Amino acid sequence: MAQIPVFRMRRAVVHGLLGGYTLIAILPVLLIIMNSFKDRKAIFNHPLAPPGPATFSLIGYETVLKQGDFLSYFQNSLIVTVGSLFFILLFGAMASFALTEYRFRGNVFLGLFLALGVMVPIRLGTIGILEMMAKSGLVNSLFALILVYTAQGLPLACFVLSEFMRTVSADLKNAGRVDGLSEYVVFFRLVLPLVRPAMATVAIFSMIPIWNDLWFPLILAPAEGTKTITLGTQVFIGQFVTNWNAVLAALTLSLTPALILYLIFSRQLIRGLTAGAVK
Amino acid sequence: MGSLKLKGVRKSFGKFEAIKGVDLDIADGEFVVFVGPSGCGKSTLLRVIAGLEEHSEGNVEIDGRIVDALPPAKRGIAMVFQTYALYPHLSARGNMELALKQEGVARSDIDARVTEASRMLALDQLLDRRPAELSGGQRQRIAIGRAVVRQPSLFLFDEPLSNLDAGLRVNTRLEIARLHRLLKATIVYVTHDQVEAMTLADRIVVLNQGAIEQVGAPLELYRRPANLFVAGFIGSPRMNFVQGAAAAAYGAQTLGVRPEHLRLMGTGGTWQGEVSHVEHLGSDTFVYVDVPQTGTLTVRLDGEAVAAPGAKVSLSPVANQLHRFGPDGQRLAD
Amino acid sequence: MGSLKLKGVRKSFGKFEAIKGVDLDIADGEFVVFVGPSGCGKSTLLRVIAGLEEHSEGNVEIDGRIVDALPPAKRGIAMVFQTYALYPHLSARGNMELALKQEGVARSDIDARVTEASRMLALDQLLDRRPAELSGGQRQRIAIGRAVVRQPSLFLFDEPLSNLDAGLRVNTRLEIARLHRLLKATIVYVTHDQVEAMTLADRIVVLNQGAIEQVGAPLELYRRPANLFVAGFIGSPRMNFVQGAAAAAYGAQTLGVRPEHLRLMGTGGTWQGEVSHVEHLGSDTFVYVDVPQTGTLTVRLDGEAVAAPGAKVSLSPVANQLHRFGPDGQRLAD
Amino acid sequence: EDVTLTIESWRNDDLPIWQEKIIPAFEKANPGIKVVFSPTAPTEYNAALNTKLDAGTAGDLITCRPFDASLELFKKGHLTSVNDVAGMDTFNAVAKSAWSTDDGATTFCVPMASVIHGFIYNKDAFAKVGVDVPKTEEEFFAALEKIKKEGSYVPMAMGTADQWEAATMGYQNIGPNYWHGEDGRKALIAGKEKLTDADWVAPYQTLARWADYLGDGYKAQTYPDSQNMFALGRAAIYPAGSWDISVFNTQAEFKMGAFYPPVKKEGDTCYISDHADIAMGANAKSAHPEETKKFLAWLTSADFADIYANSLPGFFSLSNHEVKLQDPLAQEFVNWRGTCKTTIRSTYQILSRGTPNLENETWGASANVINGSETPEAAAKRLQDGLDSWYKPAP
Amino acid sequence: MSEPVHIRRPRRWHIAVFLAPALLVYTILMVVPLAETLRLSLFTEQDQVRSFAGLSNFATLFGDPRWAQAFWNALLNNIEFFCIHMAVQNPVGIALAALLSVPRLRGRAAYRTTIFMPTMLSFVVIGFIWKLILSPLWGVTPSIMAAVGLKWLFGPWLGQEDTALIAVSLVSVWQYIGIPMMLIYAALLSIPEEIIEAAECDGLIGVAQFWKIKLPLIMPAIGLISVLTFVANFNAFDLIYVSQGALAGPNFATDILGTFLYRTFFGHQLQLGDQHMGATIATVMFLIILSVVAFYLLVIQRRMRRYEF
Ligand SMILES: Nc1ncnc2c1ncn2[C@@H]1O[C@H](COP(=O)(O)OP(=O)(O)OP(=O)(O)O)[C@@H](O)[C@H]1O
Ligand SMILES: Nc1ncnc2c1ncn2[C@@H]1O[C@H](COP(=O)(O)OP(=O)(O)OP(=O)(O)O)[C@@H](O)[C@H]1O
Ligand SMILES: [Mg+2]
Ligand SMILES: [Mg+2]
Repeated sequence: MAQIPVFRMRRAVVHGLLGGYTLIAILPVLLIIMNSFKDRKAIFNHPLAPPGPATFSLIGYETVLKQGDFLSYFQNSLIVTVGSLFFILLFGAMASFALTEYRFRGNVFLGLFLALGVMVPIRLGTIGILEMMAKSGLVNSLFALILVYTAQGLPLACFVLSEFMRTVSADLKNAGRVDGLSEYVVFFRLVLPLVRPAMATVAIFSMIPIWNDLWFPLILAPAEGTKTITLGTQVFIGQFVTNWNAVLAALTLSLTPALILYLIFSRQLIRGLTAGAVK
Repeated sequence: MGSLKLKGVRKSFGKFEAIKGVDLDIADGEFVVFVGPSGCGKSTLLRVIAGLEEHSEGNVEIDGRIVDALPPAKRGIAMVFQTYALYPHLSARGNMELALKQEGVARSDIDARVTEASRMLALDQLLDRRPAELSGGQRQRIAIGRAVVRQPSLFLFDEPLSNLDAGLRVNTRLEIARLHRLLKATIVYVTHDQVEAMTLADRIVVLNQGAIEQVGAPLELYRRPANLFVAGFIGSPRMNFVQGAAAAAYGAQTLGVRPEHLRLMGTGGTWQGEVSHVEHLGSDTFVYVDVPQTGTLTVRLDGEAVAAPGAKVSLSPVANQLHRFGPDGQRLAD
Repeated sequence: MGSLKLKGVRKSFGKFEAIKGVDLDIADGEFVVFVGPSGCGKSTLLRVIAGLEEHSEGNVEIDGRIVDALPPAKRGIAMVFQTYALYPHLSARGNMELALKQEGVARSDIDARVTEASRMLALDQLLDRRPAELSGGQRQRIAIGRAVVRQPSLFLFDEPLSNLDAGLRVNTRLEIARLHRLLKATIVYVTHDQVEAMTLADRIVVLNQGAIEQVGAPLELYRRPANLFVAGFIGSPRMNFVQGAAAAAYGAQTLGVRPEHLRLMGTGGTWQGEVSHVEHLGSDTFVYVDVPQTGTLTVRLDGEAVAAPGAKVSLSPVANQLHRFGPDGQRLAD
Repeated sequence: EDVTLTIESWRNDDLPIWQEKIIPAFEKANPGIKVVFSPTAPTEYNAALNTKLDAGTAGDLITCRPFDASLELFKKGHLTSVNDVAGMDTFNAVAKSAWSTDDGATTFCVPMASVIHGFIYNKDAFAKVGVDVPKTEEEFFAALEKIKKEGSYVPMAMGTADQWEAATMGYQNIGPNYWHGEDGRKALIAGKEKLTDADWVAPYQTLARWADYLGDGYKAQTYPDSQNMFALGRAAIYPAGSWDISVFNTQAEFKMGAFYPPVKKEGDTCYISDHADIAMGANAKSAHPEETKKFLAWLTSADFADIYANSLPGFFSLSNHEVKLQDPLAQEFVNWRGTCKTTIRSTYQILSRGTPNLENETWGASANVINGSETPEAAAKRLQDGLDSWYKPAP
Repeated sequence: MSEPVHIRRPRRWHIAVFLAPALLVYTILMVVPLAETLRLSLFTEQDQVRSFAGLSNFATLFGDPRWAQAFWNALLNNIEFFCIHMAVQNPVGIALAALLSVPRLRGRAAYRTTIFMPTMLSFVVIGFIWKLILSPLWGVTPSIMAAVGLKWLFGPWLGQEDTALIAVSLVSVWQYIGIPMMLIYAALLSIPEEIIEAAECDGLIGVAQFWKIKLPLIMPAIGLISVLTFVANFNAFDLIYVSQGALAGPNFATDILGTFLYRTFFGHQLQLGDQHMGATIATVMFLIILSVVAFYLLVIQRRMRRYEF
């Protein structure tokens, strides 16, 4: 049987609209990546043309890679991001479990207290944080960054995770309790595995500001050995501001890892977001 | 081991009192079924026994020990939930083993117990599957297996069959009955299914609005319901209630007659009426008869009885199967 | 208006064929019930009729018009979903009116239809409440009302009562029967409840694995099931199947006897066995008898029959109520 | 064991030069001391540095912005006095003034370089269009007009998007000719002249006329855009800071020349902005004060002056060592020191101490005037009002 | 029968154990430093001596015409910034989500992934990319617009006072649209299929279905997104800082509270940082955000109907 024509028409329109916006979303990024492989003249004279044999050039990448240790920057970023995410997820999940699972005095207050964190930019507390880190000798260590990002990420993580924690079947937890499992075992062995998709969601939302942050790496860990990739890129952009080959190459180098990480997480993200929906 | 005693147990949710003072003694090895309309507090009471809900007043005693302050894990009970509540990320075996591992039971012992339980419940083929890969009936059996391996003195079941389809329900029901015979454990079982309650229970506890209406053996409740509520609740189709003159004739405020205890005849019966609707089930026929001044009476006839809507009929109750209730709704002495 | 014809309808989900060629004629005003085990394709077929699912082959004809390419709204149907699917943000009235408004029906006409439907379903008091403020049974009535106001030629019901509790279920069932008599509309009704199917249907369609096993009036299916599948599916408790020598004695591969058609006697019956389990329902007693070489046979006895596990008993089938099936599982001529 | 000194700087552009030339030279002369150049993007520098100093985690050596930003650091005790650093006598008082207390008694940073403003032009373009290097304002605008008419070049490469470009390359570049360099600047500080005086409004009026000769969409044109525009040979004239020289040297494929800001009338004295821009001080909390001092002392040496000026053409040494510049364009800029009177940017000393900040306000005013969103008179009045609101010149 | 006895339950230490790590890290590293900073709004500094000033900093902020003018300008711009997000980001995000949730859509994952991508990029990159793209010099936008015959519409948007804020807001919208899209998409998916099918049967399809059925049902999600957008917008700073500089040009046309605060707190170029006034602005911002969030939580969210499906 033929498809119902109304459906077919509708779908064509839908694809048209979605495709259109997808172009808007992706074109600027493609433009940067594309031009980073062209020579200087071509970048300026034919910005919209893809690199051809005549215009292909890797000079930008040569310039950039010669200057800094991108690999080590990338590694630092990775350690900081993954480390912070680990603590955000662990601590956030524990706290939101306590807040949603148990009724106790101060429960509501603590929930609100945690929410305050999203209302003031944490940057303002920099001096206090830096003094604290200096006192504990953590300056220029990736651990300092991990701590700060953990604190910064917790409010949102608790907020989102609480929503998901509520959806874990009470019977399931009770079954565990009746089975003789302690609260810790219930949390770690039963609840945590079940909110994994939600954790992925929180991971993505928390990852963005961490990976892209410039300020705290600059203040807390600017040393060459602890420099993150965003900070590294920023230095390049400053340094080669007129050398567009280098700038475009640096931009491309810095956005690719973020995109790769995102692609890895995105499947989980969708599952997390829609976990409640598709049972 | 396995006796249970409730003393003046009350439970409030905020202002709302869900359990209004329940006293109950359950002997070791007994199979007790809680029935009652939806929202009457069956689950709440079961959860109080399990320790999942803190009761507001009274005591729960298991094996002669007051367990009010003990967390569920320490009460020596096992519970099977209506939703199965299997751990979705663990295999059937993992589900059964988790509690034992956590208790630190020796590996060999764990294996022995799981093997024993899975033999008993015919789960051998399923042990490595995850819950998502199992049918409803299989899941239910795993849930029971998970309870069994812990060798508790007291089993709590909360409507374990309500999610199953008709065929499975019958099978699993028989399996639970067999299990009870085999393990000789005490079982408290919540259901709202007539057939389950009647066929499984040693004693049935009828709850209504948080209080016990009657406790007794199934046939005792069927034969001598203590009040209108129990009379209406036990038995399917529901008991017919006749009031007014017709009841007064028998010296009662309300007269109860079960559909299976009404005889249908052409003329000369106690009540005259007109057939309003007939339902043929093959094995039975339900005839709905409109009796003026009395209302619609349901008559259950065996097999494929012939009765057409509109026909004038006469009805008689079977003599010694009448239930008489006083103005307070309580049963009158026979 | 209201006739429905399915011609060679097939529906695949990817590789899996959910409907494997269904031909069916439903006359105007008929009440047809689809039954079958879970996953047999009942809902899928209903959804194909509604146009919610595109079928892969064949034609659907409503009122003699092929509607394959029409969207659901244009097919002149109304559907009542298992989950009610009420619009949670609209009042009961809003739920009923929405489709009419969308069609551009005049205000006065809308009011008239809603008033009429709510009178019929006794919804007057509920019109301004939202679904969340209604009980399950009330919600179901609103869902039916929403279908009724559209005055469709064809009603589709997908297990409308499966979410209700026992008491409500009986009432709503009676209401649907009344509705059918009143509106004289064509109804296609999906259920897996025996009682609903038997009591409501003009004709029952038994589906199995995407294909029709048998179509017929309820009592016809009960009396003369066309094959083993239908025999086992219609009737509760399930029909007993006897194979081997016992069946051969009747010239059949398999012999089917319904539990209500077995007579229990001390000695001298056709089969000898031992009572393994007895279930007392009050109104009935189910006796499970282990017969060597044949398996367990279920016997349904009226009232409170006395039978103790372990007793040696003898069983005889009622003579003209035997069902004989050949090696292919098909019914043998009587 | 080696001591490691860290330098805080906003000059991330200079990273390779420090790493490849300056630091090796120092380390060779001073074994046992290692130096790390750790620059921050200019936009973040002040905020990051202040935070780190407050928390005590800043590097040993601090690159000093001129005037108040550094003075404040000294007042807070973050910087130490460099009066006792060997070789400070190679700088004259003017050079030191940008990093000394108001009374001139204490200097807290060792001056490194100054930058000079002027115009760089595309010699090929001038030849093609047939214009000569303008000496007076009239000639300047005539040349612009001619280039515009001819059509193959954008007359002047400058944008207002970044604001500071308009103020620094525009207002501060041509202004000294109107307010007579140091005379005007000092009079302003003393309160004897006002920004609303004709001499101070005039540069804005001239600036407003530039709008006609800038590229399409100059309002969204950023500083790198302007650099690229000129370097790619699309523009004829580039209002420059001398630091641009090194960029253009590597990128431009045409011959370049430079001229100082044209004067009003033939024969007028010309003034140029020779602005003390960069210096280096010692973090008071440094763990290695000795080594830090050593490094500062080295900054006063002829060696350093030579390396720095030649590896960063356009940054001119403030010391009195003779430095031979290899870059002809840079040499051209330096030569103006002989022809014209020099001054520093008018807003830097004292006048940007309060809120509103005159320097920041000047950025906005310059951009607005070119964009046409504010008249020169209104802009000047706004600046003077702002200044009056907090600045009371010493009587 | 013996009287019932009352037995106390043991303390639930595990609650504290679950909460402790998060509360400790959060309090020590976030709440304390921030409170410390906000406290500065009550102090002032003269010649390196800090002294208590009561509310005088607030008096300055609102009373001194220069401060007040800058503050109101930033606040109004911020409101405009927020309004543009509400008017563009959220409707378009909702529309995209609605399109994505069309049943049996091919390539759904690819669309979703791609549209979310800009959200993953850093401000530095985004600011730079869009400056390049909108730059009249590089000419990408003019040539694209010329291709569709709209060249005459092109202008140096980021540099004109009347367009700069809109342009920057739209770039921000471009960056963040993935978030409302994803959240609404999830909300739409959680509407039971059968309600949608009931609507199909009732003749509500396409746009009518969206307006009359889906939209009312996802209202809570929209409310949540609005609040999140508000909080994010009133904390925003980076994008404008990167693309328009600390002075948020042209002529402060793109100055929002975040940039105003940053400039004041940390200083800029020759302007010295003023922690006390900065803290004052931060406190005012905090109060604005807090009051809106509280209003949402206490008034709007409570009135909003949530539907259990
Ligand atoms: N956590 C709770 N908060 C408030 N009221 C509750 C809570 N749990 C149960 N109730 C109320 O207590 C009463 C008893 O609930 P319970 O779950 O025990 O009923 P039930 O007999 O198990 O019903 P069902 O047969 O529907 O499962 C109900 O009226 C219910 O609304
Ligand atoms: N969208 C789908 N994609 C793939 N398979 C499907 C889909 N919908 C249904 N099926 C399969 O088609 C078969 C028939 O499903 P259907 O829902 O019609 O069963 P049913 O008879 O209504 O069962 P139940 O009584 O459980 O409602 C099932 O095996 C089901 O798994
Ligand atoms: Mg219950
Ligand atoms: Mg179905």
